Amino acid sequence: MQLKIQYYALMREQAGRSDETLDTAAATPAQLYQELAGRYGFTLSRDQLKVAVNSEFSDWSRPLATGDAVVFIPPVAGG
Amino acid sequence: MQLKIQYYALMREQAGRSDETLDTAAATPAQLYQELAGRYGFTLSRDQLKVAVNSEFSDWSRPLATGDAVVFIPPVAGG
Amino acid sequence: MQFRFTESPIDVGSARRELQTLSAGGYVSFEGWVRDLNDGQEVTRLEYEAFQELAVKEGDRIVTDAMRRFPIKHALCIHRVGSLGLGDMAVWVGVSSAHRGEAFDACRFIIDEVKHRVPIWKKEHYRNGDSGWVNCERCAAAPQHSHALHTHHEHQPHDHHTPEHLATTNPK
Amino acid sequence: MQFRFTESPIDVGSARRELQTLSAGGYVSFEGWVRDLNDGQEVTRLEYEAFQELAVKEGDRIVTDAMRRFPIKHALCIHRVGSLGLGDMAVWVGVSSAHRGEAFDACRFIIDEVKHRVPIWKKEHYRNGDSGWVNCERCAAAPQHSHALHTHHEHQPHDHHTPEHLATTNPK
Repeated sequence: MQLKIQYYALMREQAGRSDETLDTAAATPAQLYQELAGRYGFTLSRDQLKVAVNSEFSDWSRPLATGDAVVFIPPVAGG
Repeated sequence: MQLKIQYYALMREQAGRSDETLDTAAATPAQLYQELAGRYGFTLSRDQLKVAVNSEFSDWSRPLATGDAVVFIPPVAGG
Repeated sequence: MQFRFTESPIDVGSARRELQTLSAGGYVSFEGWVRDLNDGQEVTRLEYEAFQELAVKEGDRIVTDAMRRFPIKHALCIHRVGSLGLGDMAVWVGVSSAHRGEAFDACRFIIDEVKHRVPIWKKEHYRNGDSGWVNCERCAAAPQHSHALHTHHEHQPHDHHTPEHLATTNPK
Repeated sequence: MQFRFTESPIDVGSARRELQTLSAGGYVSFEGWVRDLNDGQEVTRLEYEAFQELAVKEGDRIVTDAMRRFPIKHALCIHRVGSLGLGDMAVWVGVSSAHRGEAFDACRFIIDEVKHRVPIWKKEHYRNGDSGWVNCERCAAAPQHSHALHTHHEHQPHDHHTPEHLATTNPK
């Protein structure tokens, strides 16, 4: 399954990229995060993040479909 | 005793003047207001007003001295 | 002077610059605008007048009090006097502080106290040709009901101005 | 759109004009300024970035929510992204309403929610050469203490975004 991932802020720096298109067997955002955290050594634990799929906040257990765009959201700090 | 009186807002309109210098026997702002209310028919009762003497808020029973400047202060409406 | 009057339109850009400091992370401002309806009456214009000598002292006391109550950096209030049309700005309050909560609290405190305590009056002119001094006309219409009407007014006796104030300001 | 991003300085004059209406008697604005000190560290500049596609939706939901909760006339929030220096304005919120109380409440509600919910991040650069993503670096330094550190963060799970949101926005 092909997914599009975008990275922001600390996670962009730790991944060394802003986005990528990935072939993965991860069925949910939770599984995808586990896979990517292993690859990039993300220091933020999953309970510190939110996740968005196709530009809307999502559940970690939502089933992913090919073509979905996934964004992990570190603690925000606007204003 | 000579006092200087200034009038504002509704009281200016009812007195028909902005200020005047008055010879009076009134010993306190309370007595002065009674005298002027009789002369000009002020519609505001004394408990709706504050009074200032020499540009500071004052007690109604403060003794007045010649040359004092007295201002009666109708309900305010700034902003 | 942290409280001022102006007879021309309030220059917000220049007033705001007086509050800027690199240690401030938040800025809150309030503007009072002349609106077209008050108490169900269609307003066409307003006239503001003030007992300026006392008003600037009382306004300064309010801002000084706000700076003592809230950990803010700067605060300023400018009130316009004269004839104002619909949409015109009658009053501006600005506050800067390290954190935003205090700026909100202080700004609200200042405008509440200014409306309550500072000797400024406004006369509304209505579309039907009538006019009236706000907070005064109903007193005038029915002075015998003044106590009942008082709940509708912002004018209340104050403990702030007991005679100890006079001790320092009265040369007598 | 009641929530917008800009890469250039926020034009307050033009934003404020969008809120003007003759039925509004009060206007409250908040500005967030880059200050020289945060958590005891001397800041020299900031970089803001946002997940804009989601951020504008979430920002719009906040302003819409404010208009539902408070009887206000208009509200708008503009957030800057990119590199900012000391004293620069990072965010602006403006609210107009008939009476001032609601404008204060709504303005504060909007900035609180924006800081809490909208996917925007800032990296602080310090005089000593260090830099860090605000609310992230301490998590990163000691992820095993993340629960204890959470009390220090503004980032909390939200009930706002349960899957019913997705039903309308996800074409799947």
